[in-house]
Amino acid sequence: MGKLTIGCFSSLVGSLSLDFSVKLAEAAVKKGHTVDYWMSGNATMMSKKGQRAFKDYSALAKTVQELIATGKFQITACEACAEARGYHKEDTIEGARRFSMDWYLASAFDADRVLHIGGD
Amino acid sequence: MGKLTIGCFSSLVGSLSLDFSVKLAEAAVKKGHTVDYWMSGNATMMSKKGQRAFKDYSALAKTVQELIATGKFQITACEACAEARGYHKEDTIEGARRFSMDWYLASAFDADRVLHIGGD
Amino acid sequence: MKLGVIMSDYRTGEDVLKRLSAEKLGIIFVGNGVYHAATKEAGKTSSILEKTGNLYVLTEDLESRGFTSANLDSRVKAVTYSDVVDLIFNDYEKIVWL
Amino acid sequence: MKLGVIMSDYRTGEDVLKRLSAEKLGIIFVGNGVYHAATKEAGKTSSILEKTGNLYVLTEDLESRGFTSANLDSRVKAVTYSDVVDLIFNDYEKIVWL
Amino acid sequence: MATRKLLFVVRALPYKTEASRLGLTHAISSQSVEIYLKDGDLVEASIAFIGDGVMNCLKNQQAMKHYGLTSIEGHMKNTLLLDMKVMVCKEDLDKFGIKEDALLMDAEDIGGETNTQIVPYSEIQKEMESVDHLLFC
Amino acid sequence: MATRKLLFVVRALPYKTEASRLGLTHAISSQSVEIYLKDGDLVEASIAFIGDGVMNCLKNQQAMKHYGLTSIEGHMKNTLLLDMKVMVCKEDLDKFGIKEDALLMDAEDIGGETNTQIVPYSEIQKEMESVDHLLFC
Repeated sequence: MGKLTIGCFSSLVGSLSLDFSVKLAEAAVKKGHTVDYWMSGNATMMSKKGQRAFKDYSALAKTVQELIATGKFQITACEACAEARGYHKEDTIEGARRFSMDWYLASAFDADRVLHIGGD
Repeated sequence: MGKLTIGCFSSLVGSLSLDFSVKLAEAAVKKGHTVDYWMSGNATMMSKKGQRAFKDYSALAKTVQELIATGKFQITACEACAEARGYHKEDTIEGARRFSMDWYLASAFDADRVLHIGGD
Repeated sequence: MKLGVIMSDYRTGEDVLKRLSAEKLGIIFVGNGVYHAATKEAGKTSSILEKTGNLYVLTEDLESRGFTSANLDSRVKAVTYSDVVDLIFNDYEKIVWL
Repeated sequence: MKLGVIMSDYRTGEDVLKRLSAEKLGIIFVGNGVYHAATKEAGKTSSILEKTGNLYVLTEDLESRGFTSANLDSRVKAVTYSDVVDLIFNDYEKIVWL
Repeated sequence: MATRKLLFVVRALPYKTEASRLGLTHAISSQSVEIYLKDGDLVEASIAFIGDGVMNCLKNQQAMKHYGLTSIEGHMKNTLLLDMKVMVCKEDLDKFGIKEDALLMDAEDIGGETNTQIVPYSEIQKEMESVDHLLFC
Repeated sequence: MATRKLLFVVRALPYKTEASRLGLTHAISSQSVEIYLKDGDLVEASIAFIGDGVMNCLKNQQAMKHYGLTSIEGHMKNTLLLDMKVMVCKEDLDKFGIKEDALLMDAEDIGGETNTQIVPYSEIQKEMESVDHLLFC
């Protein structure tokens, strides 16, 4: 079993890139791999507590919570990116953490694979 | 003097499309025009209270507040788009309102010009 | 119609822009659209510059990207936000963002 | 190197992809990248399909856009999220998102 | 008493951004705009799909099945149900080799009476000229 | 004791998205990554600009003056100050007709000793092969 580090940087709520990365993480965890997930840039939108599930938007919060519960999935938001968007510590979904960018690079250190979704 | 309705739909915090639309509104108001500004999709990020100003991010909140104070600028966020992102009524910056999408189309009714920044 | 197109990108939108037709057409390059006005590829200028004689570029966006008016194609006029407001209200009836 | 490219877009990234070279190269079409695998323009298939023999498309994204495997170019193999995980861990050492 | 006409021109591929989805939902909201206007005043929205935007019109989009997400097709159906004018550019369909039977052409199954219109670009151009405002997405 | 090498490959134009900005700031954060690692373990990041990405390297970017926004140039300077390897693809510069004097080539004014390297694509390809992970942005 391996470790996959995913960095999602600028995917939109409303696009399916963020969905892709979460579903990929889910599939990897199901197979017994561990996944570190880094939210940076606009992807920190996923860390915001209290997102209402509409059918017109993908609702990823539930999947993320279930993944956290497996113990094989760590999710961390870039603290500065979150603050810049007005997401403070108390706004963060349960189980998600906030660190500076070096957390992501440290996670890459012992990752078997890194998927950096850097632009779109 | 005319009325300009701007609809900003999916611009990113961190891109300069949102900045463009706010600076254009500012220039229009300075010339005596009135501006209605509609935030939809990811542009509702601009309506979030408590955004911390970093030099790496454009900080538009101050400009928006000054524009509201002129009385020639109305700014409204799409309520569903905001809720989907976890921005509730109490999260909204002062002076900004929240309505359903028909507000935007009603604003277009008596606008002299409409600038719809619909995709990027 | 008098149509003002605000061109905000460099790699997309060209196919749509090329087909637009208007009695009077103006193109205002903003954001990453400024590359159409300030760069060449393999010695060739952007074919968009042949679409109309009314070409403008937003100075603020040009300079933010490290260009000056010295880099501009001679057919393109540098304008400010204030000028863009006037173009929108005085020169064009409909405005499109690409 | 063994390089897996996840191609997520239809209108950008092709210039970068074309120059990548690898001992073993695989391309997985996801998101709007699936149009490379499922459509033609003016009768021509995407030239990306000639880049390698290891071509995959994510079934979920193909079907979300109204296509089925009947629309697929015969060179492209439909895979699931679970298959993509295996491709990432077993077939390629480095993974790139375009 | 006046009517203002808006044309939403969808040029973006579906799903990667919200552009086409939001274009359609905003066009649909023209149906409830009277609450803000004087009696007899109206906003009329029509929709044209051009370029890559024609991909939004394919039927059998399985976004709900795979992502729990309303498909663009679903929104398009609603526009037809509300008798909005929906045009798709013929030349672009031809370019992609898309035949009419691959497109969402009607909303009959939910009681709609209006059909999608496949039209040459020149008709979309005429529509652009006739409306008051253009909203490209 | 091990070193893991990451290569950030910047292919996006600056400003429209945060891709290049975040690529650079994340690369820079490799300098403080040891706090998470065992003694002697290291993460080494290098940066290559290819395709449209070379536009990030132009000097005299006035984003701060016009938008109150740190320029990409400023971040690039920081990478040079920290002695990170910064490569720019020569063929792409040639394609756009960009000469060396238009580029941010050093961070001497803030005490940096490393220079930007203009290299053929083949060298960037070699770097891609030699590192542990590739991060395209």
